[in-house]
Amino acid sequence: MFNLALWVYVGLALAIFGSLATVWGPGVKDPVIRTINTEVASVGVSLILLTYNSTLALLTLIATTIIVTLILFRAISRLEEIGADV
Amino acid sequence: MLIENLGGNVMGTIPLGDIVLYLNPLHIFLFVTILVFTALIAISRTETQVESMFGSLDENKVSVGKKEFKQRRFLSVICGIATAGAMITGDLFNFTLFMALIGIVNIGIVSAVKQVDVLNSAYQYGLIAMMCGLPLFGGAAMILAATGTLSLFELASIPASPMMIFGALVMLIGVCGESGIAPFFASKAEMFRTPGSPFILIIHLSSLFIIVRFVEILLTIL
Amino acid sequence: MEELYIMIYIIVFIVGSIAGLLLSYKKHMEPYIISEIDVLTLVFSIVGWFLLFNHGLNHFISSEILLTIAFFCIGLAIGRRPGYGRKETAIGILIAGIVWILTSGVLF
Amino acid sequence: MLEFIDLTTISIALMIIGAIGVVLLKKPLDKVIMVSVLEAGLFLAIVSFRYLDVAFLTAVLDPLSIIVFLLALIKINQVRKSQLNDYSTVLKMLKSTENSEKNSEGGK
Amino acid sequence: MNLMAQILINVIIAFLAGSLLLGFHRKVMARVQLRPGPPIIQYLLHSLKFFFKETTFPKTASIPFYISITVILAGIWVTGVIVGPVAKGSLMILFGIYAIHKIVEHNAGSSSGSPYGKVSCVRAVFSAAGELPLFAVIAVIFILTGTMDISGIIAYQSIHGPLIFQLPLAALMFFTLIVTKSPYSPFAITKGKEIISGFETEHFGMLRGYIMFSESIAWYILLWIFLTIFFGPISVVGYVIGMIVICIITGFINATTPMLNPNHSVMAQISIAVICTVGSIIMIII
Amino acid sequence: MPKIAKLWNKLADPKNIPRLFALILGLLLIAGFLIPVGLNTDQIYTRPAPQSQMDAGLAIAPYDRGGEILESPGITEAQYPENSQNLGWINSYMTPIADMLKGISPYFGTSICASPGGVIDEILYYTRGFDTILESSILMMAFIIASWLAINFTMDRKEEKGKGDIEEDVKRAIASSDRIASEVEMSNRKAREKQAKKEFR
Amino acid sequence: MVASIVPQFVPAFYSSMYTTALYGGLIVAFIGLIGIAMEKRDIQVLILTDIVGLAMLIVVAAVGTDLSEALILPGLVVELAEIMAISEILISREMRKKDVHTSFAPMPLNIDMEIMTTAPNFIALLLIGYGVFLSGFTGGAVAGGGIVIYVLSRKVRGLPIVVLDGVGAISGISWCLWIIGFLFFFILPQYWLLSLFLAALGLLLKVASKIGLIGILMREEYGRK
Repeated sequence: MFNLALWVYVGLALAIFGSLATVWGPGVKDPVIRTINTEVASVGVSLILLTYNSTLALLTLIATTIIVTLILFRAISRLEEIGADV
Repeated sequence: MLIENLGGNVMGTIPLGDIVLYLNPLHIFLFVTILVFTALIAISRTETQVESMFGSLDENKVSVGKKEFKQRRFLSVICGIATAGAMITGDLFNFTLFMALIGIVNIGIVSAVKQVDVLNSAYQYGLIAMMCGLPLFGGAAMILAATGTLSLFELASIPASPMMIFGALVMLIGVCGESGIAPFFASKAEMFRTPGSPFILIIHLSSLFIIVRFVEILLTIL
Repeated sequence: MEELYIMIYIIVFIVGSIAGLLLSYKKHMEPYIISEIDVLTLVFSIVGWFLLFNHGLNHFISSEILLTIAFFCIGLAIGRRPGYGRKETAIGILIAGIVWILTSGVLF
Repeated sequence: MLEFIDLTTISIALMIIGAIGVVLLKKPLDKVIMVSVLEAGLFLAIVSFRYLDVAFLTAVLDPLSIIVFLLALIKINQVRKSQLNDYSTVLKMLKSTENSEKNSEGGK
Repeated sequence: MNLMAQILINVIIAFLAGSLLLGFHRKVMARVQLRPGPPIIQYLLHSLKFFFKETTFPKTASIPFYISITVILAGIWVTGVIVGPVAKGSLMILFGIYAIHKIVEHNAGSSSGSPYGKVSCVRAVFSAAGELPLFAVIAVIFILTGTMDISGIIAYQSIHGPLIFQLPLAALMFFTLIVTKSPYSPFAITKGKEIISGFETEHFGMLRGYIMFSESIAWYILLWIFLTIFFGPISVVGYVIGMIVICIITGFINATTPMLNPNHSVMAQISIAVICTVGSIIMIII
Repeated sequence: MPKIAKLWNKLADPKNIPRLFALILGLLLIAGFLIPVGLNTDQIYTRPAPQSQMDAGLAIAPYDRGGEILESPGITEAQYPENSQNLGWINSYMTPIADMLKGISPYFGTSICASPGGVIDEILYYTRGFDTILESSILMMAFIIASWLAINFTMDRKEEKGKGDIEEDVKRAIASSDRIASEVEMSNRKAREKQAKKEFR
Repeated sequence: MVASIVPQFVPAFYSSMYTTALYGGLIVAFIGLIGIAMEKRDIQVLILTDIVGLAMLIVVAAVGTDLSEALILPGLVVELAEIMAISEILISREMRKKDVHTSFAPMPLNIDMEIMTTAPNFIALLLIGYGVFLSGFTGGAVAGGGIVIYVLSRKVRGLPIVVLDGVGAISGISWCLWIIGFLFFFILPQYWLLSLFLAALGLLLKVASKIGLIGILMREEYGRK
């Protein structure tokens, strides 16, 4: 039907691109931007899980990514409120 | 290598589905010791750190508050049980999970304290523990991919391939980081500057025992 | 069985040392002074080291008993107060060694 | 030409555009929009794999993540703005003493 | 012979011989530093003396642990004697015992509430790294001989000759460990004199007696293992000479070197361990 | 030598440890590119090729492992089948709702197999159940730690009782501003006195 | 048909993609780790460990068996829990460090979003219902997400401490349920169906209640005035 390998490659590319962007992307000095950039990598991983037919893991990943983001944002905003330099 | 060569003859197994726990003299020794320590922790009270102060005749007392005490004791007992489990497990992934549990509980034991330095090292150690997810689970997965099994009994009879060695090395790094041996000792050692001797004892005990056990596992699978 | 004898030797040696210590404290109450060779210690030392090295020479008494005596004597000589009993021990080892070399046939 | 426009190509294109957009755009709110493009791509991919239930859940959870992003961004923006505005010295001092009282209550 | 009797005899031998060796070690150090030094049996007399002294407990101590830790220490070293000279069992158990010894150092230091003990406790954690050479040594030996049992290693050596000729670097690594464990060693950061007696500072009377009792057994066992796994089957005389020689060497080293900073001590041991492990593995492969 | 000593001293700072660990781990992982890797195809718990079940139109793709509900066990290749007596039964089981869903559409395989029954549950609960015990314990411990910290420290529970927060805040602010004003005045006076002393000397 | 449903060996697709996927995972891990090694600020490192966790998922998933998926599922939830605990430690550390300057109460937020008033009830209900249907780790995560969004969007400031304790108790009891279920599997194999449900529901309740806890933590973060 369609090329499965292509999906894996796209997933890996997204994961690598996303992680690169998270580490060295533009403006990542700001933790908010960095956290949003992790989303790209996580979509890449989702794609890999999808291609490998690990759909349950995919579901869990999607659900947990949101919550992880929430936790990270909480930490970021709390720290900024405190005025901590970390 | 054969399992019999390492810790003495296998004395028995506890099958729980695919996860088979097994006992040999080494395991029994470690298992019993850790349980003795855990029992002692459960009944002991904490010490009070006393230091004299500069410039006066006063003394500075640091002790563990009651709420904190309960929380930390609970986590220490869990840590002891987890270590005891890690001593007798016969499954690679199970072992890494025990390690992860020990890691998070170790952080928890010191997270309840008030000293900023201790919290700082607990945080740094926590970062390592999180990163250790990759080498531990990833290493186990690599060994699984290379051999098709996670059971130590099966792994013992499979000759080592380069990929297995690599997976084991990655796991070794993970164990080193998680148990805080050199050169990663600082983050763990600084956590010990807080009162609550019985609780921080279990942190150290678990990491040392994990190393002993992991050396055995390493030699078994290679 | 060997371990039992080893234990006995060690215990005897320790008892000898303690006895030697007590003896020398009784003899020399003063702070440390360089003294001449003490004859009694010398005798013990020579007997002890001689028996230790050459217990095989005799065939009448079992070597374990001889060794026990030897260790007691050695302990008595070595276990003196700091500074005492060194020369005696050295002389004892020297004599016992010479006798051992001569009798054991290492040279010939 | 038209044979390229199938579900696969579109979803991959969406994801790649979304990814590049997320990374390159600097403003957080622009990023959030691109994240939704990215997730739309993922949604399409799941649909093209014919997992209806997963797609359904993704459809519910994606807006959720956008809500989370928006909430967090608004909050952080406010925090930053407030820090820029009213962190003049006196207010800071005010705040600090006030909080020291609070902390002494809550820290116990 | 009856097993219990054998264990008992071996424990007594280990205690007495260990005490004498420690006393001798101290004497050697004293002579190197041009002091007369105490008599050789001094260490033994000290340990015995402590059993008859009054025992007191600090008010701040963490009580069950403060007492039981000494008993545990004595217990593990009796186990060590059983596994080592009596049963010639698995090396892994012996190193498990070393791990617990570390724990005891750690907890004896922290359970008293004394700041000196606390510093010693933290340093015990630092120097847990010192156990790494141990594991490296046993791993290397295992790779070469394929067995962990001491009796198996002895059998291997009686066929292939002493291991020290095949694994000189591993022997060096183990010797570093012996230096580490010896009193007044440059690596003995847990018992440095700037923290009084380290973890033992607050243990008096009977408890101290137990600690000293166990320490002498520990020293004896350590030397025994070294001689056994690197010099093959040797006679009693061989053991005696070997132990005395090691005591003299470590005495020389300890008498002439200052104590290292904790970080440096740990990292120095690790560096030696890494170099020697890699070297030994290369030697085995070649 | 002094350089090494400095390096070693740096290792004693907890802040550097995660970075060092990451560096070492990263370098080791790069070594993974040098060794030959390959998947051993003789695995336990194998699964069919991706999308093959979907293409075949199975109702519970991609988790169809055979078997009928409460009649015959599904296929589960465990490591030690002799240790698990009821191997495969969970695999083939479905709840009534799931069974009903199965008839509706072939595209609900994931949710059908996630509800009690299905091969993942077989692995997670039965053959490797001990792992799951540990995982959920890790989860529990992590949350105990987090919630303890939150309750006792990072979360504020004092404020919840009072509804007139703003009024209280204003009062408190006024009071503290008074205090600060007086403090400022005090320090001003002190400074002036100092100045005066200096000048008069 | 039935015999061919599960292949004897790993299908060719997985084994041919293994090397690629593993290398991809290693690259992602490498990037993340080097990023951590170069990063100086603590919060940034925490974000980057997320990337390392994702790399772990790729490496494990690359094996391509049911077992590997079973290993991923709980790993995800554990990663989440650890991030939670560690971020909490970070916050408390900074609070203690800056003891003088900090307020316990987060700044109240003045939000008036349309979506926050209408959608959440429905979405949350949907998610919780679906999560209950799924059961297990996945269901727990999904239902937990529902609880989080519900609590977030509602104006529920001032939840009494009893509720937190209650949530803890629920999760503790459900943990016991799960353990009992697990023991039943081996002690009384004939009751496997019962134990299956015990295990599944226990896990569901546990994960969901724990994740719901996050919502309770967040409510004051994003709670409206």
